[in-house]
Amino acid sequence: MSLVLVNLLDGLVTGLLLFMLCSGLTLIFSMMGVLNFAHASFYMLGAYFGYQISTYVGFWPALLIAPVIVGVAGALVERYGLRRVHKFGHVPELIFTFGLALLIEEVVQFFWGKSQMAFEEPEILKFAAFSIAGNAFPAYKVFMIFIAVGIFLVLLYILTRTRVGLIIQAALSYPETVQNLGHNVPLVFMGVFGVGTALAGLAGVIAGPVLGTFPGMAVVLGTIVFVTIVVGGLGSLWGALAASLLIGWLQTFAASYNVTMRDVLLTLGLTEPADLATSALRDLWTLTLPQIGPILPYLLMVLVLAFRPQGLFGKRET
Amino acid sequence: MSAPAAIELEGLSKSFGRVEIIRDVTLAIAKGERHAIIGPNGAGKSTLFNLITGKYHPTDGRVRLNGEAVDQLKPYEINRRGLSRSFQITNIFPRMSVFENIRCGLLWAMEYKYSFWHLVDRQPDLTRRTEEILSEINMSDKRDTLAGVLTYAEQRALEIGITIAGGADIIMLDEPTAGMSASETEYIVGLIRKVTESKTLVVVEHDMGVVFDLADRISVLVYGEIIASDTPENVRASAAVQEAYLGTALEEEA
Amino acid sequence: MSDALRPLAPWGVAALVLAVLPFIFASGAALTVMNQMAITIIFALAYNMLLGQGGMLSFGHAVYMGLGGFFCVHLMNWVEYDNLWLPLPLLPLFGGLFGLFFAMIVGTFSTRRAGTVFAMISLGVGELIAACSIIVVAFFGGEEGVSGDRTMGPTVFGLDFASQQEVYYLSAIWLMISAAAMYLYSRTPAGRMANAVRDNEERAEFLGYSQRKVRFMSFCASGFFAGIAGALFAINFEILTEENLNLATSGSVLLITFLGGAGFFIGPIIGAIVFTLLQTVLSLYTEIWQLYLGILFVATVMFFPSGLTGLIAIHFRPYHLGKISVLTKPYALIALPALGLALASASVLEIAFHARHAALGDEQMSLFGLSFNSHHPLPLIAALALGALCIWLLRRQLPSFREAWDEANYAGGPS
Amino acid sequence: MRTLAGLILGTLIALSSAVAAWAADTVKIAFIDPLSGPFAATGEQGLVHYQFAAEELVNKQGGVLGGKKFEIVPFDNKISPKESLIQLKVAIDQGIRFIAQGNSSGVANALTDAIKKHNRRNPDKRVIFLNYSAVDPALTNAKCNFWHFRFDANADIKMDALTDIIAKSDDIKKIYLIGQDYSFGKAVAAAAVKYLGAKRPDIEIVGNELHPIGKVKDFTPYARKIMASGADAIITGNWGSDMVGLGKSVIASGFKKPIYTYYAASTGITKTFGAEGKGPLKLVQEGAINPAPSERMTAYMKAFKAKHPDKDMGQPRIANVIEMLAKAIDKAGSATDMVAVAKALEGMEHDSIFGSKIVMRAKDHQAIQDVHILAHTDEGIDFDLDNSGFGLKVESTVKMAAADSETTCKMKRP
Repeated sequence: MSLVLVNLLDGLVTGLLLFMLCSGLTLIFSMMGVLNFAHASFYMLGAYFGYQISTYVGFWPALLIAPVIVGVAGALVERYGLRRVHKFGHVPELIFTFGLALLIEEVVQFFWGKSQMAFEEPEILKFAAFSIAGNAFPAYKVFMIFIAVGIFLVLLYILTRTRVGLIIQAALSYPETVQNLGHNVPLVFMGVFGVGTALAGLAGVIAGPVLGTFPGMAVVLGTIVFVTIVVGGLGSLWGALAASLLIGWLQTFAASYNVTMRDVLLTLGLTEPADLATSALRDLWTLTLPQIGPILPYLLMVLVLAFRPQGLFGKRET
Repeated sequence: MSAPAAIELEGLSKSFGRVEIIRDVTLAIAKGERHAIIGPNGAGKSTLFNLITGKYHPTDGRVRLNGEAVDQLKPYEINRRGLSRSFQITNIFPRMSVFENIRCGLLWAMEYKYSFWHLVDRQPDLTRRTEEILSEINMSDKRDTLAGVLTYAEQRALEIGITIAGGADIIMLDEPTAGMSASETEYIVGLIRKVTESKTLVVVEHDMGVVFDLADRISVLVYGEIIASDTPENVRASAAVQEAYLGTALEEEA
Repeated sequence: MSDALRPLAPWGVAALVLAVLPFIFASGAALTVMNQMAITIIFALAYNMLLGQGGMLSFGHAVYMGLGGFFCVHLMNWVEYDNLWLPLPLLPLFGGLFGLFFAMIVGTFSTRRAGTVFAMISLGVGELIAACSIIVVAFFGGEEGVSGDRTMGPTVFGLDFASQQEVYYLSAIWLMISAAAMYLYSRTPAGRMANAVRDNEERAEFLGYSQRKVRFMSFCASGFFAGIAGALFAINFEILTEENLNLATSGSVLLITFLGGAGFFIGPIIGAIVFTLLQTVLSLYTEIWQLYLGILFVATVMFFPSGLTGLIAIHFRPYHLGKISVLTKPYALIALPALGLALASASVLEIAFHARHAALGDEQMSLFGLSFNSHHPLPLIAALALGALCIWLLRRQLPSFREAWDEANYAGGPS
Repeated sequence: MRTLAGLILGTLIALSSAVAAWAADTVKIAFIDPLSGPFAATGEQGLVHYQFAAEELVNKQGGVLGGKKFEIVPFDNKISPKESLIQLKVAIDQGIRFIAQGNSSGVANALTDAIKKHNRRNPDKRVIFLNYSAVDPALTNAKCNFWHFRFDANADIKMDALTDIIAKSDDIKKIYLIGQDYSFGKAVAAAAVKYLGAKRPDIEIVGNELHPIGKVKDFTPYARKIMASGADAIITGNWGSDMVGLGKSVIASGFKKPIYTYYAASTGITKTFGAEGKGPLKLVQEGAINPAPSERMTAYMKAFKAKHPDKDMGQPRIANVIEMLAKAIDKAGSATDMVAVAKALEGMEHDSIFGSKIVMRAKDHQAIQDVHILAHTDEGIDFDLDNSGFGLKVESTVKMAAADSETTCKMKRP
């Protein structure tokens, strides 16, 4: 039972981290209609900038400065890249962000090389906050949870209680109308893109020390982020939250329990083939849940898209 | 009863969420009739169009084409039953040539369907028919121009060409003269008259001159309901129509 | 030449070039690169049936090529061990059929919509199959893949396909067949309607065509030709691995097609040739070739969305107007500074990279035949100065270039 | 200055046969490994060591065959089997007869298969495959061939040595096996089960699982399972970011007992673990560096560090490859008669610079040598890794590990 609790907490950390990326991505998608393939690359930039800055001035200033730099970089990409491609249509936009993702990975390797960076959590948080049945829960993860929840509350406040938030909400539903009202929609776009990428950057600084800071980190997370917002429903912040947590827990629990296909098949009344080593079905019989855990999100996405294209919480069809 | 009407609407309703856009519309349009639907902005004319052509499915009621219920069919299935439409916002294939645009309109009707064993350039009948329609809409000289770079009026003419190409018996045109100058409008109306000879025509139109010039009968749609459906003279004379809508429109025209 | 033969001329030239190439580039490596080019061309053409002609952006098309290839390696092994009678030249047909079969399964639910939904489903299916390749060892052979031997089948006209040359001609023949078939497909009602649905799916529906079925057909056809490419891969490399299925391969075919120009039939062909050369040659000269490739790709999307072929195609109008000569001088004037700028930018990148990553003490680097100390600021300053000079020269030439360009595209007499 | 025209010309040269043989006075060794992409760090490190070893151990000693120098020609295979095969063709076209590769058993499998076919189809242009790091046991068992030589201890041998040590430790009662889901990870797990069962049947294997390679973002759930199992030790074949992720999660969850690994060192990994890894982290590997086994090795290492302060000698066996190849060529009296060179390598005995005797076993072309258990520590380290102050120190040694082990190899000799 205690293991379930530990897994719930671990899954929460993973899910909230995902949400920090998804919130920005879904905002960008709902405003501009473009799925930013390079979103996880900004997350990676956040981790690398965070690492570099922390070697000069320490972790805490880096936590503030790195996301700002990433946000500015994101805003510039929107202003000088995406806006230019926008007029060609959605497919070229998607291709542009795809190319950008490739390019950012190369640029990161250009500056930092290919090895893993020794990016560490600050000393002050290097202790076990508590432990459950011998499982230490690092203080840093508690800190991650607080940051993620804090961001969610701030976003919620901005979107529902401030003028800017109302414009954004309006722009989500009626882009042309808002433009007619005299609001500078391109500026709002640039702002949203900047803030979205800054959020990704912040997630990068926070995740860098735990999940590793290396050139492949964007790819590892990138497609999962996509999957999450598609499953949650494109353009729905609540959907993004729900799907992030769902996928966080799905992956955590799938990795935690060694359910084997053999048990399942035997329960179903099938008999194990005698010549298992050479049987064509040998892979099916030896399959375990942790083995397929990381691909479950993709399966979930394909199913959702095939049967409920608007996603679990989405209102509009993509 | 005589032969079924070309289009028959029976108690047709459509709601989006809680908003009822079309309320209990009943209407019959006879074969060969030229019918116009008019009404103020937001009356639901385009929605009614989309209900008939299968883009939307009605919340309630029936649409019949030559007596056959079609309200649950997809647009392409309705098209295959002899109904063809144009759009309010120009709806052509911008990255294909004028010739190819028209040819796309012909393919299904000429029984090529999804064939991948016919080469379109090697079908003399297809080419001949395309050329005929091009000359019918006076665009033979623009044959190889990309549709996307035509002038607005030319695109509208092309759109009509695509719409009639398949030889459908029922032609529905959604504001064919919207945004045109007087001379362009005159030209397009002439064109419509020519190419829809002996066909059933349903047209949504803002321009009253066009409507009274073209239509045999007129239906007036206000807030999703048909308040009158009669000959142009009677509609013009109807007090209800005057009150609801026409008065202001006629004043504007004057 | 008579009018009836005119459309056949490019095909004749292509066949001739393909036949002659091995006599010019005879080494095993050159043949391997050319074989790879042929495979990439077929694959990119198949991909463009989706992207360019059907308006469907796929992030997982490697799956159909890979599955076709895997199936063919198994066929080769059956030929070798189980006495299956199958001459090697027919293998691509079976690879194609397997690709087609799988595309038909996935197509039933992925072609319902174009745009983002299609892109996401293709990504999901791609990741799924790539991940399965590690799990389902019986078919995919795990991470080391499945290998076979192409020479074990019955000989055809005395050929056993042990030599690269024989494989090259086999690939070349299948390249001609596939390219011709794909071209002809684009000229059939199904192919034409694929373009129509790409341009305006709603309009196509009101002309009697189901957009879903039109897309489904393009998707299946594309899967078939991708499978042929996979089979040729199997014949060439005699091994298939997870790499043939993963996102990187799917991404690079997108890159190739877009770079070449998705709007043109020959776009993917040009893209495949340029990309393969860049990949093999550039990586010989520089470690950061992928960076250049990334820059080139992003620049293409931003500035020349019609790709390399588009760049060539915009010269047709001046050519037909007989004014191509107007452009000769302006091109000559900007060629040198443009080349200088490209070299200067590359130099800046190379010097910075070397300064940052070279071993300590190894401060000498050579670039374009010059040898210098990368840690000294002078070379970097020199490169930057050259770049600045070239930009200045380019800016000076730009107005007159633009003028000449407008003039060359102006249908009337000299204005 | 090489302009665009030069580049095009270069292309043609690279593609044409003109390149076939440059200078016959060097013995060229093609180094086919990743020099770009995610695994480039490991590849570059290998390349640097190869170049250094060729220079230091052969060229400065007067070369082979009375003066011929070794030249290492790098080829970037982007860790892709397909690219490797293309680069193999390019190398063969350039007249190169020795192919060195190490990173990824998948690539090694593709190469050994291709080389076998190539040598059968082109008897006049045969090549030899010097595998310095790919440790999939199959390469010297079911898939062995006459042209392939492995200089690293394979996964089975390493496990044999490791379990020898574990068998002596009475504290260990429960062991958790975890690895990446592919042939190497599976080979490690299978070997562990086999040897533990034979040597210490009382040890309970409380976990034996595989996770998808390179796809796990967060290893915490695995760490929780390991904690819950009450394991006294972990054995893993993980490498790269999967190694770092697993190790860090396990240690963060409070695991204080040994973690036996194959590849948890260098290319940033040692630095990333730092002080946290001290204690639990152990490595099983050939080649002793701390304490230095000989004066010769100290000098060699110092020279290396002077030239490449940012690089590590992560794969000591590379020096053995170079020295043994040089000996074989001299013995065969030819650098072009591959059958003779291969025969000379077969059964060769060699005293490694790293202090071990090495025998290239004739029956399967597997090098038999000392295998060490190394501890990740900052005490008594003469040569650290990643310039982190931490390095690997020999904790225990198994002499000539698995010298009499079985092989399923049925070597066919020409």
